[in-house]
Order: sequence, then structure tokens, then C-alpha cells
Amino acid sequence: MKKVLSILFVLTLAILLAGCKGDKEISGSGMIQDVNVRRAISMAIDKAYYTDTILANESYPADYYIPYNFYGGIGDNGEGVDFRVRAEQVFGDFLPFTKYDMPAGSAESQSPSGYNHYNIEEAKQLWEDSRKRFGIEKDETVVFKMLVHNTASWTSLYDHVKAEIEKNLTGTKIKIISVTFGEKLDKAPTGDFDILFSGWGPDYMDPITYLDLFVTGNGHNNIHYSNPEYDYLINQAKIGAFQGQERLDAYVRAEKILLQDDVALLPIFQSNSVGLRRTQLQNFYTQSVGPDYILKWVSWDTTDDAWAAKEADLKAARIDGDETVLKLLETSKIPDMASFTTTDQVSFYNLAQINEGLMVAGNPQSNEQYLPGMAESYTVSEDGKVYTFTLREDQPWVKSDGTQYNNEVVTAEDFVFAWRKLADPRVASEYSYLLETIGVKGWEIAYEDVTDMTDAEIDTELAKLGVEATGEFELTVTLNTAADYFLGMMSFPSFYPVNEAFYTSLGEDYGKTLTPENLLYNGAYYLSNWDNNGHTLQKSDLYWDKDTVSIDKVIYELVESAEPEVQVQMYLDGDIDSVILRTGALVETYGARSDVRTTGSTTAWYLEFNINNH
Amino acid sequence: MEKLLEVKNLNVTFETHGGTVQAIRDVSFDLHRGETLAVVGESGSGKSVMTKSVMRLLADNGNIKHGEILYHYEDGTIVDIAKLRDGEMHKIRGAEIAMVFQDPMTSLNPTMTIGKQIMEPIMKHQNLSKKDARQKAIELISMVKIDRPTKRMKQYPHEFSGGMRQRIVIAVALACNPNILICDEPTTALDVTIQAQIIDLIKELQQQTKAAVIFITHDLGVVANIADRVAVMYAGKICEIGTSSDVFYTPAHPYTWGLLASKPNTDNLGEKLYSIPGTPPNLLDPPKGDAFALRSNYALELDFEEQPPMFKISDTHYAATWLLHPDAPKVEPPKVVQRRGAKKGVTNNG
Amino acid sequence: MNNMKNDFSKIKIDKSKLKLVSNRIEESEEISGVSLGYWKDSFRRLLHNKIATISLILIGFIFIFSIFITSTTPHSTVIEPQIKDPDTGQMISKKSLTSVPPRIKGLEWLGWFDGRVDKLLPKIALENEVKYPKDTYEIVECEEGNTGKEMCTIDLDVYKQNGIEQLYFTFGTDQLARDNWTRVWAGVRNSLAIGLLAAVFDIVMGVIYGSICGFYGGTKVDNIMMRFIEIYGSIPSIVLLILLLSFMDRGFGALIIALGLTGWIGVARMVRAQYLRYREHDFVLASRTIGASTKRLIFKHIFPNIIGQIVILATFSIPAAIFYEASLSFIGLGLPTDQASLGTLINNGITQRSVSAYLLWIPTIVLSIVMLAINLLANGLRDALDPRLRGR
Amino acid sequence: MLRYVWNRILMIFVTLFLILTINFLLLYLMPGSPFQNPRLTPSQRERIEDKYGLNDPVLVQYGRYMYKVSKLDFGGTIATNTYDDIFEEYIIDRLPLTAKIGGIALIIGTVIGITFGALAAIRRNSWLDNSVTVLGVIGVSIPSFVFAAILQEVFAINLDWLPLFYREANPDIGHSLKDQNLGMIMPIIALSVLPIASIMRYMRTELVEVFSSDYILLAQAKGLSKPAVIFKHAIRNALIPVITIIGPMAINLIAGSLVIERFFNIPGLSNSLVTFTLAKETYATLAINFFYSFMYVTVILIVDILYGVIDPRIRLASNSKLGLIGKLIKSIKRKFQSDNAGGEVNE
Repeated sequence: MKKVLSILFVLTLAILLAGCKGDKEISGSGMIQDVNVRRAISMAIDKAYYTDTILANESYPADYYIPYNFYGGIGDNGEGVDFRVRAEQVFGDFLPFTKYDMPAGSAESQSPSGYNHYNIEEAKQLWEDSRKRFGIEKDETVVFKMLVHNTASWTSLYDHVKAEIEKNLTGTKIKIISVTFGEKLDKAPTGDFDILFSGWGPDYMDPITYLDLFVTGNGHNNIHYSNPEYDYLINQAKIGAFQGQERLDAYVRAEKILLQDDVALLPIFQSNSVGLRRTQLQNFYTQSVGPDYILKWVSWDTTDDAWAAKEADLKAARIDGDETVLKLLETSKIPDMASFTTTDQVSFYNLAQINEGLMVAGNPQSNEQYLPGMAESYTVSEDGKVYTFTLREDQPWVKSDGTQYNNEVVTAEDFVFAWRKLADPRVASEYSYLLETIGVKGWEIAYEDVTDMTDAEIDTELAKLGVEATGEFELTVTLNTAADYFLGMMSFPSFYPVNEAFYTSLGEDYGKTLTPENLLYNGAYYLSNWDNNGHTLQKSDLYWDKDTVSIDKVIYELVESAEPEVQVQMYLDGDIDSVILRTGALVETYGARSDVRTTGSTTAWYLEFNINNH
Repeated sequence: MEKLLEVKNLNVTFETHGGTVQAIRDVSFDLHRGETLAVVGESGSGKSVMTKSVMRLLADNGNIKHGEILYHYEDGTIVDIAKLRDGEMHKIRGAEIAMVFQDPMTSLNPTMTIGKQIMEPIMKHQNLSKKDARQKAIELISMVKIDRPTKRMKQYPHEFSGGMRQRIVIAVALACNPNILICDEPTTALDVTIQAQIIDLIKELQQQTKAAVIFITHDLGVVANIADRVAVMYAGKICEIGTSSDVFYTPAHPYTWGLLASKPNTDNLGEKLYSIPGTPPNLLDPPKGDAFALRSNYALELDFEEQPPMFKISDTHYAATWLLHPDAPKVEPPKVVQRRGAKKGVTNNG
Repeated sequence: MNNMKNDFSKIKIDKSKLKLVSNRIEESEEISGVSLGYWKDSFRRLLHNKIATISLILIGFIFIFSIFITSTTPHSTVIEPQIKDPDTGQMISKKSLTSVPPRIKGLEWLGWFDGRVDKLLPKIALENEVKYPKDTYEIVECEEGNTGKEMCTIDLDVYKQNGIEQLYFTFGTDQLARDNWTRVWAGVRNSLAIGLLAAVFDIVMGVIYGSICGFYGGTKVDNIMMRFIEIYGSIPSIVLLILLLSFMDRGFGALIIALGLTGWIGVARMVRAQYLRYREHDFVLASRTIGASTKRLIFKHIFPNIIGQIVILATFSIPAAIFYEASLSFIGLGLPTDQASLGTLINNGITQRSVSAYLLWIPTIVLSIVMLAINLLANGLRDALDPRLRGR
Repeated sequence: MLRYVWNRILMIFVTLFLILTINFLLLYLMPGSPFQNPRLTPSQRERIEDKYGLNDPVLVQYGRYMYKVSKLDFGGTIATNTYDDIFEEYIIDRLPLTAKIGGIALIIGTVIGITFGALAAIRRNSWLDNSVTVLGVIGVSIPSFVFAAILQEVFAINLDWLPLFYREANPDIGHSLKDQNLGMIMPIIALSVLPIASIMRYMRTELVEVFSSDYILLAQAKGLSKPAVIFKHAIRNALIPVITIIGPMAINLIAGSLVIERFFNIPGLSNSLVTFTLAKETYATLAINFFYSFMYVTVILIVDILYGVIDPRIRLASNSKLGLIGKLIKSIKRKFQSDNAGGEVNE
């Protein structure tokens, strides 16, 4: 028996040894402080391989932080200017930019614009020099800790980054610390990492939504990046010191400081997606900011030519008599539908269909970012700090059966009530920071410690918020600073109106999910059915712009954790009308079909270097 | 006396990982109505295998290689149990031949009431209604001297003591008045006081039912008490068979001598007890000659080469040892055995 | 029998041999007393079980082979192979090595390891001769697809398409251009190591806990300890796992401890039951009467009797741990993907199954073989170590 | 008997209380916050956590929670506005389906497992026995998600006989009741593989052991036919140990298999358990945990009682683990025995 045990023991030991053989390992947290080390790492990663071969979904390999197709500031002719185009004009030493017509995988797709371009030779040189400078012995391996979240779809990226760095920079090891998304958020502020994987999608149409993160002391600045010049540029832009072109150029400079001078970030790619979508769907385009689609503008091409031979039966299913139906897939549940507390993309998306703010996102076919929604018209004061909105007088509040609620229509008071809820420290809305972002007068109340205040005192404070009903249908908003993106933000769900009487009748249950009765609707659609299998949006006949709305019924089927292949199969079976091809394998299989659509996005994915590592 | 069972040249083997074990080698004997045949021998000598072959209850890997087991029905028909089909065998088991097992703690089904277990063979073999079978079972319980039989019917084995369980097993065995009762070491697992009670019970019931009893034991004391005839088994063979007095007072086989000498009794009081040296042979590869020769103090050279045949000593007494050959050297059995024989007043006729 | 007569004339024997000889007891002891030790006997019986023997050899082979393979190809489990083109001396681009199907020299005729895949493409895609050069595929069939386009199934030689005809990847490569062969073996090694170590952890914890419970069986100590087990056992193991993983860096060590922490209860229960059984046995009472210490009683008297049971349980808990790890990988809580395990490989294979089916089937088959072998060995061990079956 | 059950039920309450306490502490110790929005700055998060009392001392939180539980309010989700009372709105809602799928899988597993296990034991070493052994080993050797993948590939994608995954009947989306029932087939098959394999193996082993016992020999010696021996004597005795594994298996199946739930989109509990735990939704996790533990202890009680029904030896047996209760039962048992002891002969 002893023999058997000892054999087992030796074998186990053997495996362990085989598993973790290797050189002396030293922590890389000191080295990561060095800008050249960071630059070496930045140049060592073949981003195009990831976007073109692994994802194969026409995402752009990025050497930049602020994405393409993101319009910021005002150009010379008064219109929005693509940030990257301007960046090229300012720092003209970039490669020529060809954007959409560049074929995936071609030489041109190798990061046309940006800093620290993929260059193995230079990376190796920088790394060897740094090793010498730090006095690293030949047999020593430098270990960098990379903190990531364990979402299945990202593991390829982590493995790729790890492989690239370890291959190109000899004597390095990337230790992947894979935690859940929630844990990552907790772990990141502790600074126990060398490299952190992050992504950021814009909240509003201004580059500041990206750049603000790395201002000294920002809550999201996990790497404790601090550069006085950078801070100066951003803070000045925030208070409106720069206007128009000047402001855009300030941002371009700030990005260059962040990426080129300090190498605080290692951009990986700007994500796009390739999907299958019925060719007959029209105006089904994603927006760069805010909810993915605005269903209000979507329609079926009902002409017979549009339905190819084999999809004729689909037409019968989608256009049944007078009713047109759209079927879509939802992969995660809606967590909360109270517009002033919710935080989640799915919730925002659905709120954008069933409720409407002062502004509404424009038809993607046109060039308009936003159009008047609940506000019929507005005026701006000369200094750009006071907005006066004139509301529509005929938009009823709709119940989940499609009828009007208590004969009530949307009034200015509904907006005031909602905004005060957003700012109310007792509600503690996670999205109250948006009030600061747009710079509403008196936003500070949202962050105040109110434990010692009475309810009445808080209410008095809230009344000082810069939003006022100056008439039944007139809303006045007073801002601290003038911001270009203010109007665009008015289409964001956090600023949607809420009917006070209805809210009071429900209390905490307002916006509770799975119960369409706990919401009032003023948008193009209302929720007619909502359970664990999904939900149905029904066209609202009481909507002011109902003639624009083309699709009568939108059915969302909820399939949590559906495998990418299963999702595609659902599309092929005719269960849904649009699907995203989530793996390179799927893109390769289905990418050449005629119903393939590429959708851009302005989400940037990057690695952060822990500069202020102790 | 009416012959009930005739076993002729029975050979039983077991297939094991190690090879074929020859558990029973060329065994022959017969059994008459009303008599008690005791089979004695060390553990592993094949006693139990022999009786299980008679019941055809061998384990899956055991089979009757050749030989006959002839059962004589009361109407005179004779069947060969060794070749009987399963269906016919079911009719013999329990009804004609019944069996009592060694360990009463395990031989009753723990999840079935006592009554049901007794009624089972009655209903199977005697076509009685449930009510009559119940009545019969109650009678049987009182017959094996357990009181309050009606109440006992509803109880489970675990509520009974070992002795009581063995009584129940006997009641089950006797339920259909079998002609042959095989008792496979029925008292080994019991206390001494209860042993006596059980043996008395078997004796008493045998007199009542006139059944023939095959009584397997390694306890010679029990044998003297109960047996009409005794068969001594060693290494899968019967080495000596005869009436009780034949075997006890004029044993002829050296193994029987050893057995008798190693048993304490009034004859060898105060002496150092004899013990047979060595261990029984491995039946995977049984020795060529007399299996006992290796351990015997009286071994002849021939014993290692030739199997001794069954020598007839008297009409009732047979033994398989070359010592009985007229040309063999005369040997003296151990003193204890001699003294025993002298007590009886008969000398060993060697 | 009655008709037997002592007809001595018929018995033909060498009468000279009818003489007394001294007994040969030593010989009798020798012949009949081929007594084997428990382990020897068990081992002998195990070897008699053909299936178990084959399994044992197979596991041993896989084990040694996996260690050998992974230790001779350094880092290949993490980094894709860097291969120089023998003709040009240039590095072959990573892209040419991505998702290459299996190909084995000499086995191409089998149809499985020939480096070719069937692909369904729209006919127009074939017009792109840069991606699909004419000589790299054969058209199997073309038909009208459901979008009204003509779709063709082609039999594509990926090695030729990628210009790496001189190379052979036994199990192909994955979507990150990593060699599947080394990854599968690394997966086998890691999975086996996880299974073994988790089993060791189970056994150590379980035996210690179970022994204490069993030895103090029926007393307050036992009572409290069993209560604890009951409560501990009723907490879903997945919650314990998540909790534990949230305190530790995800990886090999954490996983083993996590698996071990949830698996020892069965062992502890069994050990306790066995102790209670043996505690009352005469030999334990006997050694108690001669004043054996508690420690001695546990380790010298009782423990050897239950070790067979423990070995069986341990053998069964190895596949259980491998199985569990695989399931955890499926829900994203297993090993990080850069450390391959059979679970992570299969999980990756599931996402790639439409294009690279081999990435799913190869690790699945390997896992099934390993699990089958261990289970069959465990079955064999159970039979071999069963004292009731001794000598059969 | 009644008293025994009553005592056991009391004990269950004590156990459940301890389980809840330990679980609460464990989850409290787990790092992280239910508020996981990346856009939250630490100070904002602290403010929200304060609102929900998550930064109170552990004892205060524990007391508050226990007070709520004592009123049978298990709390709801914190970060999402979906469930006020997770037990009422979630568990009760989801249980019937998982119980149905798990129950059918268990029944299939038990019936097939016992039948084939018994057949294998009866026809030992036949081709049937060998194939049962091999299938049994294969059944426990291949992970369930591989089975699920194979089933989906073959029956849903290639043959198109069955729906890809489970969908509730919903005329609004266009799924009929037939779709719903067809959708249950694959998960049931995938779920029942493990019970079939393990029950089959277990049944075979137990029956083989029973066959070698003396009372089977006695039953044969009574002249009972083979079927009578098997059905009247062997099966019942072999079933006793089989029940011990069916009990925990039933919990696992009814609780649902995580992997199968994910694969076939079954709105079950175990998937949510993982989701809630990872999201640090403490109350929701605790409620499901509590529910599992409740099932666990109840099923064990049922198994014990069932045990008594099948095995008369344990009908009133004491449980040494139970201490005080054990003593009580022992005394009851003694009383019971002395009632019958009157006529016992001096044995």
C-alpha cells in the first residue's frame, strides 16, 4: 500500500512540476511605470489578427481611443466633424484613412489612424533596452498581471493578447486574472493589477464622454493617471472655455497626450458587428449613441419583389393582413424599467421605444442626430445656458391596454417630477451623474449627504434644480455651462417624463419588470405583454407621430444564454428577423450570404496600464 | 428400508479466476427413509457444496460435471435431479427436499413477515387457500415451539432472536412435509444451550414426520447425538462412511482418527489434545493420490500416487484408505481412538 | 455402494509401495498454503479482469504521454507554434495557421485526417480567387439557397489554401492558431491532475473527518460533526464554489481546493460508517483490552481494513472531479482558457462547431475515453478489492 | 412513528436556521456589490449601498434579514426592480417546470435504470449484462453538455424533428403547446442519462449481492420459481439501498441541472442561483439556497420514512446521529419490544 501511495504521490508531483516549470519570475508592476515598457507592449500586439481572423466582423483594429464615426464639436461649417478625421488634420502624420471601404484583412485595415502602431522590431528593441535599464537577468521572467472579466466571448482576446506579448517580448509572462464582471469592478479600484481590460461606449455625442474618464480623480480612473496638461484641456473644455473647432482640437491634443506621450492606454479595437438581417427590413440601423435601434423608423419593404421565392412564407408571417410584425431576440432580461433609476442597456433600449423625451433620435436615413419629440420646439438663450421647451399638448399617457390614463396628457410637470427623482439623493439613482454631465444648475444635491436633513428640507433643495415648469406645456432648463451635446442628451431615457399621480399610486413598484401595468407610455409603442418568455411592443394609436410608425407589433423572444450558433439557427428557422454573428466561425460560414449586414458601433475596447502602481 | 436418495459418482466444479476448483470429487452415497445421515469434515471439505448440489442451488459458477442424483418418489418413480429441468426442480424443492441453513440471522428475508415466509411454500406446493395456508403456518409455528403464533405471523425477522429464527427456518422447511430435510450446520451460529434445543427439535420433528435428514456439521458431538449414519468428507471426497458406531468406535481412515483424536471428551481428559497438522489441499489442483496423505502420520508411499478405492469393511462401513489393503502394513490408530474402540468392546479389524 | 465388493485382485497396484513413509506436512503447507497478501491478491484479481487491465494500461499511457508531450513542447499550450517555412526560411504568418483541420501524414486516405473540410458557400464567394484559389477545392454540389442565392458545398483543402502543404497538424489548430495536439494533451494532463489532486484532497479531508467522527461515534463530538456535515452538504456546491473562487485568483489551485471542498463529504460519511462497523469488531476490542492507544487503534487496526473502500471511492471521485471541472468550464467558472483542460477545450469547441467540428469532437472523444478508462478501472478495483470475492 | 417524524421536523427547522445563518455569513463575506454598473463611481455606489443598508454592521443586517424571514419574507432583488419577494414571484413560478422536467427524467431514469439493472443482474454475464455495464459506464463518463450538444446537433439542426430548445407555449410569439411539449424532450433525455446510468449500475450491484444472500437461497429451497424469487424476495431488498441514491438524485434533478438549463433555455432555478450569486444578489441567492436546503432535508426525511415502509428493520430504528431524539426512539422501541418479550423462550 505504501508503494501505491508513494507512486501516486510521485506522479502527482510530476504533473505539478510539468505544469509549472520555468524561470525565476519577478513582478512587472515596477516596470509598467516606465513609458517605454508600456510602449513596447503596445507595439507588440497584432490587433488586426484579432479583428480580421478571430472576430472577422469588420471591427477596426484600433491604435486610437476615440472611435471612428464619432462626431464631436462643431466643424467650420457648423456641422459635426468626425473626431478621427480632425485628428488626422491636426496630426497629419497618420496613414491615409479610408474608413468603410477598406476591405477587412487588407494592409489598409492595419490601423490607419493612431499611435504606437504594431511594430514587432521596435517593440523588441524597446523591451530589450528596458530590460537592461531595469537590470533584469536573462533567466528572469517578468510577470504582468492582467485583470479581465470572464465573459466567454472575450477569452479569445485575452489569450491572443497574452500570446502576442509573450511571443514578441521575450521573457514576459501575462498572468490572466479572470473574475466576473462585478468582481472586476470591485477589484479595479484596489489597483492590484498591471494591465486592465476595459471598454467604454459613449453616453452622449461629445468626445468628453471618453476623455473624462482619465482626468485626475475621476471615479473611473482606476489607473490613477494624472497629467496636468491633460486635466487642463479637459476641464477647460468642460466649462466651455473652448468653443467649436477649438474644442475639438483640444480633445485631439488630449488624446495624443494619453496615448502617445504617456501611453496610459493600449487601444485594441473598435467593435463592429456582422449580422444576418432580413433584406426587406428598412431603416434598421444602429445609432452610435444611445439605444441600438429606434423602432419608430423601422419598416418592412412590403413589395413583392422584396420577398425572394423562398421567403414568401415569411412574408405571410410578418405581414399578416393589416398587421406588420417584427420578431427579435433578446438575450438578457430587462432589470428595471423606472427611467430615473435604471442603468442597463436593455432597459434604456426598451424605454426608448415606449417612452419619449424632449428630443427623439433622428431617422438614420437622414443626417439629423435628433428631432423634437415631446418638445414641439425650443429656444436657447444667447449664452446657451437657458433652454425653453414648448411641449406638445396632445400626447396622452397610455396604459398597457392601449387606452388613455385618466385623461392625462404629458405636461411640463411630468418632466420636472422625473428630473427631481433623478436628482433625489433618497432615490440614489446611479445615473444621476448625467445631471452633472449636462451641467444642470443645482445638480450638487444629487451627491449631498442628506442623512441629517428632513424630507421637507430635501424637497426644498430639489426645488432649486435648474428645471422648471414655466407653464403647463413650457419647460425651462437652466444650465451652468453651455454644452453642444445637451439637446442630444434629451433623448436619453434618464430624462424622460414620469406621471406623478401614477407614480404615487404605485410607489416603489413603479417600473417593476414583468408587469406592463406598472408603467405609463408616451412613446411610439406600449408594452402589451411581458413575461419570462419575452415581451411584445404594440404600436400606440395615441402616439402623436403614429403615422410615421410602420410596424404594428414587435415581439421579443427572451432566450438567455443562447449559444451563438443557436441564435443563428433561430434566424434560419424564421423565429427572428435579425441576428448577430458572434464568432469568427459563424462569420466565416454565413458571411457571404446576401442578407449579411455590418453594423458599426462607437464602443472602444482597450487595455489600461496601471501607471500609479504602488 | 426404503431408499430415498442415491448419489452416484457426483463431481462438482467451480470456475474461478484461479481456474477450475474440483469441489466434489466422485462422491457416492445413499439415503433411506427416516434415517439421519451426518456429514462431517473440516470447512471447505465440500459438505455444503454436496447438499447444495442435491438441491441444485449451486452458485452461478458451479456446475455438476457428471454423476447422478437419483430421487425416489413415493410412487416409485425415480428422477435424476442432476438433469432435471428448472420447472420440475421447483416441484421437488420445498415439497420433497427441504433445507435449513447455517445462519438464521441471514436466511430469512428481512422485508417479509414471518407468516408470509412460512405460507409461501405451503401455497406453492399444496394448493391451499390463503386462509388454510395461514392456519397451517400457525400450526407450524407452534410446532416449532414458538408461542403466540398468531401474533408472530405478523412480525418481521429482526424482531426474533437467533434461536427463534432458526425455528422459523425449520418450520419453513417442514411446511410441506418433505421426505428429505437437509440441515446445513443449523446450529453453528447459535449459543450452546440453543444448539441443544434446536437439535432436539429436529430429532423430535423427524420422528413425527418420518423424514430422512442429512445433517451437515463439523461438530462430532452433535453427530453422536443425532446421526444414524456418518459420512466423513475430506477434500471433496467421502473418505469414510458407516453407522455412527462404525465411525465412532471402529474408524478406519487416518483422517477420521485425527478428527476423533482432536475432539475433547472423557477419553482424553487431561491429555494434550491432538491436532491434525497442516492444512487441507488446494482443490484447484487436488493431489494425485490420497488427499489426506500429506498430513497423515500413516501415509503409505502408494498414497501419493494412487487414489484409494472405497474399501468395504462391513455391510454398513466403508473407507477409502490403502491401509485397508490386505498387503498394507498394520498400523495402530492413535491411543485415544483405541481406547474409544475398547470401550465399545470391539477391536479395530484393520 | 452396497454392490461394492472388496475385490482386491482387480486393484492393480505396486504392492511394494504399500509401506509407511513419514508425513510431508511441510509439503502440504507449501502446496495448499499459497496464501497471497491482500494487495497482492487484489492486484492479481485486477489483472485477471481484462477490461480493467486495459484501462489501467491506457490511463498510465495517456498520463505519461501527456506529461511527455507537454514537457517537450514548451509554452506551446499558450503560444501558437512559430513555424518557419522550410523553403523560404520566412516565418509562416499566424493567419495561415488559424483553424487548420487535422492532417496526419499517411492517413489522408481515411477521409478524416486529410486536412480537408466541407464548406457551404455562396457561389459568388468562389469568384474571389484570392481567398479560394481554384485548385484548392472541389465543388461537391450546388443548389438554390433560401435567400435565393446559389449555395455551393465545396471540399476545401485548407492546407493548400493557406499555402502550408508541407505541414501536418495532427489534431489541427484552433481559432487562435494554437496547436490542438499539444493543447489536447495539456488538457488531459491538467484534467487528470485536477482529478487526482481533488481526489487526494477529498480523501485526506474525508478520512481525517470521518475517522474522528467514526471513532467517537455516537458521542457528542460525532453528533456535532455530523450535524455540520449535514448543513454543509445542503449548501449547493456551486455557491460554495463561487464564494471560494471570489476569494482566490481563478486558476489551478483555486479550482482544486474548490472541488475538494465540495467532494469530501461522501468520503467522510463512508469512513465514519466503516469505522462504526469495525469499532465493535473483536479484533479492535482485543487490541483495546491490551491497551492499544487511540492513535494506534485508528491507524494500525481500523484504517487498513477500510483502505480498500477508500481506494475505490478515490478512483470514482477522479472522473467526478474531471466531469465537474468540465461543467464549470462550460459556465465560465473553470480554468482560464490559456490553461487548457478538457473542459475548456470542449467548451471552445462548442463555439466553433460549425466551422471546426474537430475542435469539439477530438477533446470530447479523448475525455470520454479517459473517463471510460478510469470508470472501468474503478469498477475493476471495486471487484478486486472486495474481500468477499477473494480467492475467486 | 409520529413522534419520530415530529422530532425530525423540529430538527429540520433547527438545521434550516443554521443553514440560513451560515449562508448569510458566507455571502456577506463574499466581496463585491450588487451594483455593478461600470459607470458608477465608488462614491456613488457607496451612496446606493447605504440606501439599501448594505454598509451596516453585519449583525444589524443579519438581524434585519432574520426578522423578515421570520415573517416569511425572503426579500427580493436589490439591483434590479423585478422581484419584491423572490420566493413568491420567482421560485414558486419556476418550480413547476423544473419539477416537471426533472420529475419525468427521474421517473424515466428510475424505471429504465431499475428494469435494466435488474435484468442485467438476473442474466449475469450475458450480452445484456455486458451492454448494461458498458452503457452504464458510458452514461456516467460523458458530460451532460456533450450529450446536449449531440442531441441538439442531431435532432434539432440536422433532422429538424425537435425544437432547438424549450419555449413556453405562447400564442403571442407563435409557440404552441405542442412546441412546448416537444421542447421538453431533449432536456429530459439529456437529464435522464445520468440517473439511468447510475441507477442501472447500482441496481445491478445490489441485486447481485442480494442474490448471493442466504434468504434468496432459502426462497429457492422453498421451491419458488425464479420470477417469484426475484419479485417477491430480491427486488424489494435490492431497492432499499437504491432509494438512498434516488433521494439526492431527485433533489438534483428537480433543482435542475445548470448545464442542461443553460443549453435548453429552461427557466430553472440553478441557472438563476449562479446568476444571482455572481451578481451578489444576496437575498435572492439566500432564498434559493434556503429552498434547496429545505428540499434537501425534506427529501432526506421522506427517504428515511420511505425506508421504513420498505425496510421493516428501520421502521422504528433509532438514529444515533439524533442524540436526544435517538434516545427517545430507543426508549419507544424498547417499550415496543418488551410488549412482545413476554412469551420469549429463554434464548
